[in-house]
Parts: sequence; C-alpha cells; structure tokens
Amino acid sequence: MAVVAFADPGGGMPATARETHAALRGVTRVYGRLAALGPLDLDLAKGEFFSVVGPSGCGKSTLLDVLSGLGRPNAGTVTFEGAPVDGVPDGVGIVFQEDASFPWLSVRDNVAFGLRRAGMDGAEIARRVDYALGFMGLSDFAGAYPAQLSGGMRQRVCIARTLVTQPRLILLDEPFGALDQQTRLLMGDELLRLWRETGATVLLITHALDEAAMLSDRIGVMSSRPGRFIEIVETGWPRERDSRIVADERFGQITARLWSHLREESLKAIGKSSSRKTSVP
Amino acid sequence: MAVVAFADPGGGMPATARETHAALRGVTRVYGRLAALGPLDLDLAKGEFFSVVGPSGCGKSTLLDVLSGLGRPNAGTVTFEGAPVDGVPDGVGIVFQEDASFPWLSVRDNVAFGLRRAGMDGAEIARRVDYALGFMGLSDFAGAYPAQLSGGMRQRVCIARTLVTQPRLILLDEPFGALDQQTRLLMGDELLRLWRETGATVLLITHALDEAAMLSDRIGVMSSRPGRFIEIVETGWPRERDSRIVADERFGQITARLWSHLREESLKAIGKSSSRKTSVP
Amino acid sequence: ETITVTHWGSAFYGAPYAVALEKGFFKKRGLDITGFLTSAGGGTSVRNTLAGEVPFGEVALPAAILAIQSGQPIKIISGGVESVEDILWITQPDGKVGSLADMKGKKIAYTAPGSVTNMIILNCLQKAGLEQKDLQLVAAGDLGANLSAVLNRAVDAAMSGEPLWSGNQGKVKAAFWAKDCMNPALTQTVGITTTEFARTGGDKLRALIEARREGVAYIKANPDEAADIVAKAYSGDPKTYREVFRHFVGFEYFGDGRLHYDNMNRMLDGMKLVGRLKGPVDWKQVVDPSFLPKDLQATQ
Amino acid sequence: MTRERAIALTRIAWLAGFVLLLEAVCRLHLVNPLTLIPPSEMIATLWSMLASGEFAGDIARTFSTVAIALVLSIAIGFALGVAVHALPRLRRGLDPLLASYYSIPTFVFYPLFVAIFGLNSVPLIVLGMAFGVPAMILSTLNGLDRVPRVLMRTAQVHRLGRLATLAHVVMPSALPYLLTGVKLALAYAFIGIIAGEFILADAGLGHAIAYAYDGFENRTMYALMLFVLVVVTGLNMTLHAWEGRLMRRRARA
Amino acid sequence: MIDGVVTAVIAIGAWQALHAYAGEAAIASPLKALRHLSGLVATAGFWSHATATLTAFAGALAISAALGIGLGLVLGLRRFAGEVAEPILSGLYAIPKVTLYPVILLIFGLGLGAKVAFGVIHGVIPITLFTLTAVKGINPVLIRTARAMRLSQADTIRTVLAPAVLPEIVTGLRVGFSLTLLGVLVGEMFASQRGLGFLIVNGISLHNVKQTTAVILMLVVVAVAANGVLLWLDRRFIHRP
Ligand SMILES: Nc1ncnc2c1ncn2[C@@H]1O[C@H](COP(=O)(O)OP(=O)(O)OP(=O)(O)O)[C@@H](O)[C@H]1O
Ligand SMILES: Nc1ncnc2c1ncn2[C@@H]1O[C@H](COP(=O)(O)OP(=O)(O)OP(=O)(O)O)[C@@H](O)[C@H]1O
Ligand SMILES: [Mg+2]
Ligand SMILES: [Mg+2]
Repeated sequence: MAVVAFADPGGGMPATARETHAALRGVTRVYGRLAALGPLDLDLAKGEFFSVVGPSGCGKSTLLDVLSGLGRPNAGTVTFEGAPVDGVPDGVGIVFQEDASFPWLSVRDNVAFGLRRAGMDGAEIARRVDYALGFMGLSDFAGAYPAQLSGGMRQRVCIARTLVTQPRLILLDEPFGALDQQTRLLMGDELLRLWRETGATVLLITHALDEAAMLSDRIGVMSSRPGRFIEIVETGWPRERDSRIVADERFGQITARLWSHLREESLKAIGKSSSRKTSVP
Repeated sequence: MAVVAFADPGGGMPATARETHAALRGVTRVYGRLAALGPLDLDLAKGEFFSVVGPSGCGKSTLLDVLSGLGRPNAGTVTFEGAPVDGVPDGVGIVFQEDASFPWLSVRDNVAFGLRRAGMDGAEIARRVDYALGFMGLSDFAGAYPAQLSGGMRQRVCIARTLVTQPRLILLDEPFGALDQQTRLLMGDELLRLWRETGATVLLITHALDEAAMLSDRIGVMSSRPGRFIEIVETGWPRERDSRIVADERFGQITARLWSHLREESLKAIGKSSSRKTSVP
Repeated sequence: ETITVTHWGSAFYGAPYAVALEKGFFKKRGLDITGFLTSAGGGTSVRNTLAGEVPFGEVALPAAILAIQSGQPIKIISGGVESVEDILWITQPDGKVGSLADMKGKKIAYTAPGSVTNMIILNCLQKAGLEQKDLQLVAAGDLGANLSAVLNRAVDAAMSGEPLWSGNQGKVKAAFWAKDCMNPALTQTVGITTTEFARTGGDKLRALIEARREGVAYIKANPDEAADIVAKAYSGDPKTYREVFRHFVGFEYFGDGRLHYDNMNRMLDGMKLVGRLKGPVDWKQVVDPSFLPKDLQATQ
Repeated sequence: MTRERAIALTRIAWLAGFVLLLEAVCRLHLVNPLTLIPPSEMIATLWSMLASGEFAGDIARTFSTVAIALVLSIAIGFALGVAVHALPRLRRGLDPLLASYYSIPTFVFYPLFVAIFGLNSVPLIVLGMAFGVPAMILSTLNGLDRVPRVLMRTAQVHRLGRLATLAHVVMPSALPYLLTGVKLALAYAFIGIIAGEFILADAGLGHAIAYAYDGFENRTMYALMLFVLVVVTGLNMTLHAWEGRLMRRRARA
Repeated sequence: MIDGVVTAVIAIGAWQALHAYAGEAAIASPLKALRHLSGLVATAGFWSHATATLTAFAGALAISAALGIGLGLVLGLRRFAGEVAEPILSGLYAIPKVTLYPVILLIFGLGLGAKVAFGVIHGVIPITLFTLTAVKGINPVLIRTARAMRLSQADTIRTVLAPAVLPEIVTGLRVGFSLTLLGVLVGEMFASQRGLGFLIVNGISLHNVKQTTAVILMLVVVAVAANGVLLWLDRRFIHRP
C-alpha cells in the first residue's frame, strides 16, 4: 500500500505523529458467501480528518459498521481508545447514508433525542440543541417536522443529532448524498469548521472525489469488493481551510491521483456489481 | 448574459454557426403564485450537446417540461424543428429525473415499449432493442425485472427505452442521479459516444459541474428561482472526446468558472429554498 | 315455485309439506312446488312470505299477529301446528333440575325474549310459584344452542324439542315438560297470505291448504313412512324421526288446517305475558277462513 | 385549505342530497311506507327514543362490549404481531391464514365459544375480537416491516435497550400502520358484536334491532339502525381526522 | 411450503386440543369432521347446496370486482370526487352490514338476488378503496412517460395505468373475495333453502356439530386456498421494485 504525501507533512497531520484513536487490524467481513471487506488495517489518529473513497459496493458502509461496533468483523480486531469494540462504544457518533431522521419528532426533538435518552438535564439539553441547530442553520426550523424539509435539511438534522452528543469519533457515511453538488461543498465547509472547533476525529465516507480532496488530512482509496485500501493519500492541507482551496494547484493533483485509481477500480466494479442482486433469472 | 468561449470556436460547435433545432423565446412558467422559470430564451443548435446547471429548485426540470411540450409555458413560445410545440412532438425523447421504468415489464419489454406502441415490426424491434441493451450494458439483464436491478441500472433502462425510438432531440433530466460519481463519468462516456453516433441534439440537466464541463459543447448556468440563464459557457471541446479530457487544463478553468457562479447562486438559494415548503410552523 | 315454511329443515312444521311434495299432493292439484324457503323464524318468515314467489307461508302465530298489527297487508288463512307437547326442558344426566320446583336459584335457558319458549318458561315459573328474580333466565338462541349450553354445562337446564330431544336422549334427561306448566294445545303456526294474493290467488291457496291437509292425514296413517320422507328431505336420521313421528301422532301435533280459536287465544295470553302484544286482537279482522275446505270452515 | 373546504362541502351536499332523495321517495310513496320510513321520521323516533332512555341499557351494553373487545383486540393483536414478527418461519406459515381470516363467518363458532367461555358476554366479546385481532396482527407486522433499518441502527448507536427501542423508535415509527389496525379493529368490533347480538344475544343494540325487526316495529328498527350508522360513522370519522392531523406532519411533501 | 405444512399441522393440533377441551357438543374432532365432510361431499344434495352458494358467490364477486375496480378507477382519476368519496366509503365499510338485511330483502326480494346483493355490499367497498388508493398513489412519472411517448388516453389506461395498479387491485380482490364469500354466506343464513350458509345454520339449529364443523372446515380450506393462490400469483407475476 502506497502512502503519498502532497505537501510537507509538517503542515498537516500525519497519522504517525499522533496518538492512535481507533484501529482496525486484519479485519474482514463476509455476508453469507460474499466477501465484502478486507482483510484490512487502519489507524485513525486522534483529531484527524480521514476520508474513504471507493467504487459503489466496495464495502465502505461495511467498514463503518465494523468500526462503529454496529457489526462484528468475521476476523480481526477493532479497538477504540485502546479498548476492544463490542457494540457501539460511548463517544462514537454516526451519521448514516440514508435519511435517519425520526419523522414523528420535530427538528428540535430529533436533535434532542440522544440527550433525552441519556437522561441529561433539560436546561443543558436546550442549550446544546440550540447551539447545534444554529450551527447547522436549522434554527428557523426547530418546530418543523422532517417531512417539511428537503432531503439535505433532513440530513443536517441527523448530523446535528449526532453532534449534540459530542462524540469524540464522528463517522459519516455519505452524509451529503441527498444534496446537490453545490450545497455539498458548502456543507463541507461547515463540517470543517465543526471538526476544527471540537477537535473530534472524523471518518468521512464519500463518493465525491473533490469533497474528499478538499476536506481530508488523509484519503483512503478502496479497491472494489472485497474492499481494501489500495492507497492512502496525504493531502497536507493546513488545519485552517475551506472550499476555496479548490483553487490550489495541489487540489487538481490530488483529484487526478484519486481519479487514476478509481477509474480503474470502477471499471472493474461496474461489470461485476452494478446490480445489487447477485442472481438474476 | 455573457457568453464565454474557452477555445477557438472552430474546434467545437458554436450555436450561431448551426441551424436552430429547438428554441424558447421569452418563456415563463408559474406554479400558482410561485414563479418557477424565466423569462428565458434559448436556442439549441442542431446536433449540439447543451448542459444546464443550476442550484436545486431553480427550475431546471420545469425548463425541460416546457421544452418537451409536457407542460405549457405561461408566456412565450416554444418551437421544435420550426413548428410550435403543443404536446410532446414526434422526435423528442425524454429521460426523467425519477426512476420511470415500468416495474411490471422485463428490461427487454421496457425498452421495447415505445416501439411496440408505435406499431413497429417485431424483427426491427428486436434488432433495435438488442442494440440498445448492449449499448447500455444491459444485455445480461434483458429478462430481469426492474425490481431486481440497482437504481443506476433502472435509470439505464429508461435511457435505453428513450434511445431506441431514435429521437432527434434527447432531453435528459439528471439521468445519472442514482449513480455514484465514478459510474456517472463512465456513463457520460457512453452518452458522448451515442451522441456522436446518432447526431442527435442533446439537452442534459445535471448538478455535477465536472459532468457538464466534460460532456458539453455549451453549458447554461441558471440563476436561483425563477431560473434564467446568467451565463452560457462554450467549452470548445472537439466532437471526439471522452472523460480523459478532465486532464486538460481548460477543464479546470471551465469548472472554476462554473463554480464561481454557482457558489454565489447556491448561497442565495440555500437560504431561501432549501426547504421545499414555503411556510413552516 | 316456492312457498315459505318457518324452520324448514330444523323443526317439523314443514313435515306435512314434505310429505305432500313427495307424495304428489301438490302436483295432483296443479301446483308446481319446487322448494320451501326457510328462516330462523319470527318476523323473517313473515317477510319472506311477503317477498316470496307464492305469497303463502306457514309462520309463527305471534309473528303473524305482530305483522298484522303493524299494518302489514296479510291475513291468517289456516291453522298449522297446534301443540307444544314436544317442548321440554332438559338437563345433564346428573343434572339437579328434576322438577319445576328445582329451578330456584338455577340458570335456565330458553330461546329468545318474546318467543314461545319465553312464554312457556314464564308459565312454568308461575306454576312453580317462583318469581323471575328467584332464578337466572338466559336467552341462549335456538334449540341447538340450548342443547349445546346444557352439554357444555353453561346452564343447569335448557329448552329443547324435536327432533333434538329424541336424537340426544342418551346425553341429556328431561327436567320438566311444557305440558306440566300449561295446556299444551297452543297454535304455534298458521298459514298466512297477503291480502292481495287472497284476492287473486284463491284457488292456489285452497289447493295448498288441501295438499297440506292430505299430508297431515298421510302422516297420521303412515307415521313411519312419513318419517322416512321427512328424514330424507331434512337429511336427518330416519330412526329418530320415526320415534318422533309416533309421538306426534299420539298428541295431534299437526292440525288439519282448521282454526282453533281456543288454541290461538292461549297464544295471545302468552304474548301478553312476555309483553309482545301491542293491543287487543279481533280475530274477525285478522283471519280470513274462506280458503279452508268447507268442512273445516265451520269450526269456531 | 379552500380545496379541503370544497371537498368537505361537496361531501356534505352529497350526503344531504341522498337523505333528501330518500325522504322524497318515502313521502311520495314510491316505496311502501310499511317497509321504509322517511329519514325525518327515523330521526324523530331516534330522538324521542334517546330522550326516553328506553334503549339506554342496550346502548350501554353494546358500547361496553365493543370497548372491551376493542381494547383486547389491540393489546392481543399488537403483542402477537410483535411475537410473530420475531419468528419469520411461523409467519410464513401463518401468512395465508392471516390473509383469509375475514372469509370465515365467525359467528358460526358461537356454540364453541359458549362451550369454552360459558353463557355470558364473553362469547360476544370474542366474536368482536375475531376479526380485530388478525387485523391488528397484520397491521403490526406491516408496521414493523416498515420500520426503516436505519432507524433501528440509530437506536443502536444511541445504545437504547430493547424496551427503549420499542417505545421510542419502533412504536412511533410503526404508528401509522398501528392506527390503521386500530381503525379496523374498531370497525370489526362493531360489526362482529352487533352481528352477534343480532343473531344470538338477548340484549344490546343488535338484539334491539332484531327484536324490533321481528316485531315489525319499523320505526324503532330504522331509528336504531340510524343510531348505529351515525355512531359508527362518527367514531370512524373522528379517528380518521385525528389520524390525519397526526400524520400530516409526517407526510413527505 | 414446509412452513405451511407445519402451520397446518399445528392448526389441526390446536383444533384437536380444542375438541378435547370443549367436547363433542361444541366442535367435532378433525377426523370426524373430515369423515363427515367426505360423506357429505359424496351426496348429491350437498352439491346442490355448494352450487347454490357458488352461483351466488360467483355473481357477487363478478359484480363486486367490476363495480369496485370501475368505481375505484374513476374515483382515483378524478381526485376531487375521490377525496369526497373516500371517507364515505370507509365509513360504509365500518358499518355492521347485517343490520341492513331488512333493507336488502326489501329491495332485492328473496333468494339469489338478496344473496348476491349481500355479497356485493360486503365485497365492493374494499375493492373500490384499494383501487382508488392505487390509482391515486400511482407514480406520476409513469403517466408523464406515457405522455412523453405520446400515448392516447385509452392506451395510457390500458398499457400504463392498469398494470401499474394491478398489485393493489389483486390485494383488493383478495380482501374482496373473502368478504364477498362472507356476505353470501350471511345472506344464506337468513333466507334460503339452499347453500352452504343454510347448511351451517341448519347444522347449528339441529345441533349437528359434525355438519357445522365439516362445512366450516370446507369453507376455511377453500378460502385459505383461494387466498393462497392469489398470493402466489401476486408473488409470481407481480414484480415490485
Ligand atoms: N446485510 C447485507 N447482507 C448481504 N450483503 C450485504 C449486506 N450489506 C451489504 N452487502 C453487500 O456487501 C457489499 C458491500 O456493501 P457496502 O454497503 O458496504 O458497500 P458501499 O461501499 O457502502 O456501497 P455504496 O457506495 O453503494 O454505499 C455489497 O456488495 C453489498 O451488496
Ligand atoms: N407541479 C408543481 N407545483 C408547484 N410547484 C412546483 C411544481 N413543480 C415544481 N415546483 C416548484 O418549482 C420550482 C422549480 O422546480 P424544478 O423541479 O423545475 O426545479 P429543479 O431545478 O429541477 O430542481 P432539482 O435540481 O431539485 O431537480 C421549485 O421551487 C419547485 O418546488
Ligand atoms: Mg454505503
Ligand atoms: Mg429537477
């Protein structure tokens, strides 16, 4: 596995220089007879922004499953903050690929859900929820129900719901899938701001190469199924950054590099797995 | 409205140099009290590849509605091949944003649907359908039903169903919305090949700027609602081209130009219309 | 053509008709009877008669009276079953109700409020010197449900009658009989028709009454054969039916069609007792005896 | 809003038109007054009947029976639905049975119910539940099937226990389907119990109708029928409106 | 398949247990009921009853289906009318229809007419409601596709609308099938001299538990089988995404 750095490591956050926050070792995942993931190793450094790109169906969501403790690996070990993962550990927040807002709760109640379930004191809940709503640009819609929002806003509700619990590791599975590309990049800026402010470790799964190139400290490129990292690209961006870095010439280089891998992997994948059903009459 | 050309017009297909295939003049569309589109003018040259980009909800699908004759403009005129449009004219093919495959028909029967309704001879239908299936990479799934396919494959079925009727004007509304970005670009290559081979005029609506930049002769950038063209960008690509042109430096320039407009329009749109409902409790 | 006979297939009001059909007594008189409309009794039979192909029916006397009192355009034209001697109350073989007096404090079932069995059980209470509050009376539904209630020990005693009584003698025993409480000569059913058909269809009505009469006579003369005929028509057990028919012949169950005003008045008393009678009944206005054979018309 | 109003008004106009037509048909003696009475008379009779309290006992009897049957249907149906959902094999076997439950004329089982439960109001309650329980089971299954997997995973992420997941995620998510079940259970409780009373019982609205029918008391019969119609429709509409309010916020635009 | 057999076995076991608990007087044992049924089936009389029911049922189902689908299509296509009618229909669905018996008798007289009418009033509403909901909920892009292909209105209904709503219509027919049968049986229980409904009441009033159980058994088997067939057709030929 090649590790490519596009800038002087001093500027960004090379994984090696920092304490490990979560780690996968020799992890594989099999669905029935279908090998979906691995064997695969991954070290997430504390506070880093790591993105995963790869062709559709290569096992990205499966990786998130295993890392979060939602699913168990068939082989290998998963650790978070030094302890082995069994069930979702405290301190891990997840935003799913699908819309996971609760349609029967208002935006405010959606965001407060986790805190209420955890039995937090009302005033503290209100304070945190208000902050999260403001942060996500949802303050005007606190009383609205998800059905009254666009797909993108619903996804923001889910992000807010995860953020209020102040996770130390944030896992995001295509959180902007429902948005058009323009709005995606704007949301990306918000995510960067959040990451900077909280100091959390972020793992972002995305299809959009420019998104990955723009946001991440490191980008893991996955092979087609069973997913493995074929390359990990270090961007070397400064911690202070936003979508304007698309003007930077390194951005083009990174994207091109990602492309060259993905074009190849996509070609492999499209023939094999563009249909989700394995048998067709 | 500025018209920007990125290359010597001789290389590409400037609209002015060619015969007009379809045209909108002073077209507006209003839903109730909501002005969705225009007033707007557009000339599609015969055989050109025109893309439309713009923020979500700006009226792109409405533009397609009016141009295709599915919807009537509230003001202005629409012409196709010189005749005013009233109802969908013969020679116009449409691929919708949503999955429009018929779940009760097999892939083959879906693709053959239009031809059968037009009363075409069976052998000719079989020939054309086989060709279209092959072209769209669906040959192995001819007997499958849409329910057994992934969203992307269903969308390909819809494209094939439109293409077999050999339309002279092909209108595509986000046809690759269900696909991941990698597959999108590969499908884009297929579309380019088709366009080259048939000589049809293509109007493509898309959110993806790189897609627009890569595929089109001209790109219309729409303002937020009510949608109007704020700029038409001429790419100047040669007719013979594919996704490898992303390596061309002009590609970056075009994308950046599109971006500068859209970032602005998106910022406007996200505050106003990211929720589809106008009133929220 | 069909006529209406209440409880066809489950009680024996229809027996003379079954015999008449089998023996050709209808055909002989130029009637083409093909079947009998049934119903679970009461008002339904009267309504079925009104709606039927030939508006003639043998229905419960109380239902006929109530219908006439509410203004329905019908007349009583003949008598039918003239006895409740087959009605009894049954209990489990080891049951504690062996006589009328034993009813006290028990749960006793009858068919339905306002029905003939309701009136009989009230008579029985009077006879035993009991009040309604001394025991628990429950309406259990038809004969089958009553039997079932006893067999399942849901009640201490329940009403029964033929053919269930004869068919289930091993499983239950008699507690007391209707005839222990009252004079069992009671008009259960009568023949009715619409005033309209009385005007236009006199010949048919006369023929129907005569055919039935011949059926009754045949039952009396050949109870065993009649039982077999009815068993076939009702898909019943011939052995039980023969037993039943021998009883019937013994106590003149089937009237020959003449109107027994004493028996009918007893029914009126019963209706008063259960609170179903709305006002006095003037038989002259209710009854039209003109379709009876001459020799039967005279009886008063 | 104006459209909704127009719809409501049109609906009322249609119903009113129908009633008026009926009235006219009766008043003009196009049908025999002995068989059908004009709606106005039905209403008048019903009014005086309600005022006199003559049928208060029957009404109370029927409603309490329906209420018990309804509550039991919902509770048992929901519990069984949850259980069957957890056992997919059992479910596959039960599928055709559940799908055809309403073709069985349940009141023929009355003697059986009497044998099992005794001669009291329990058999009637069971009759009222006979359709309600399977309807509720089916609705529960339907609802549970449609709880999006991602919501269950969200519950997992928030580390909710089984009961908390059921209470805070599964139930609210399945609520629209559960409500459908409740509506059906209510309708079936009325249908089953009134039909049962009509044929079998010695008290209650169904019996009162049958008794009036038997005694040719048309006014009483039609007044009672109207009462049942109005009450059932009223309850149904109320539930409908309530559901509509609850669901409107959920309806995807 | 195996699950179905297992369920059937369990159901029969439960039946036997019920028989053991409640006794001969309440419910016949499975074996007895089956034996009685096979005896019954061998008689010509039984078939005249079965035919009577079948005739009424076939008529009622045909009317329910035609009326229900037709009405459902019309009300579904005319949104305004549909929204006016829907709550009325679901209100009608909820009323205890036995109470309408006197009125039905009055309008249709006795015999076949009343039986069919009784079946129809039970069956037509669910079929209408299912069809209406399906047409209302049809994916609008399918209709747009038809327009884009320049299909005539008739062609659109025939080749797009009808197949699109078929799954819901089949579901509606399944419910309608069962309820129509129920309605016909209830009708036969009130006024008839023939039919399976008559056999049931007759069995009850003669306390012929074997006959009642046998006839009900047959009805249950027929209803479950018919539903099974419709379900199977549904799964086999209807491809839902
Ligand atoms: N629960 C499951 N059971 C069986 N197969 C599964 C399951 N979940 C995923 N798979 C299969 O495992 C493979 C990897 O799936 P996964 O969802 O992880 O891919 P992905 O990279 O997230 O894809 P996408 O980009 O489309 O979200 C796919 O082939 C998928 O069909
Ligand atoms: N049938 C309709 N009735 C009322 N409003 C409509 C209708 N169709 C579209 N609109 C509104 O008109 C505006 C333009 O819609 P349109 O679908 O053309 O946008 P779009 O650019 O295609 O958006 P997207 O990128 O999300 O597909 C939106 O605000 C939309 O909510
Ligand atoms: Mg995924
Ligand atoms: Mg659109």
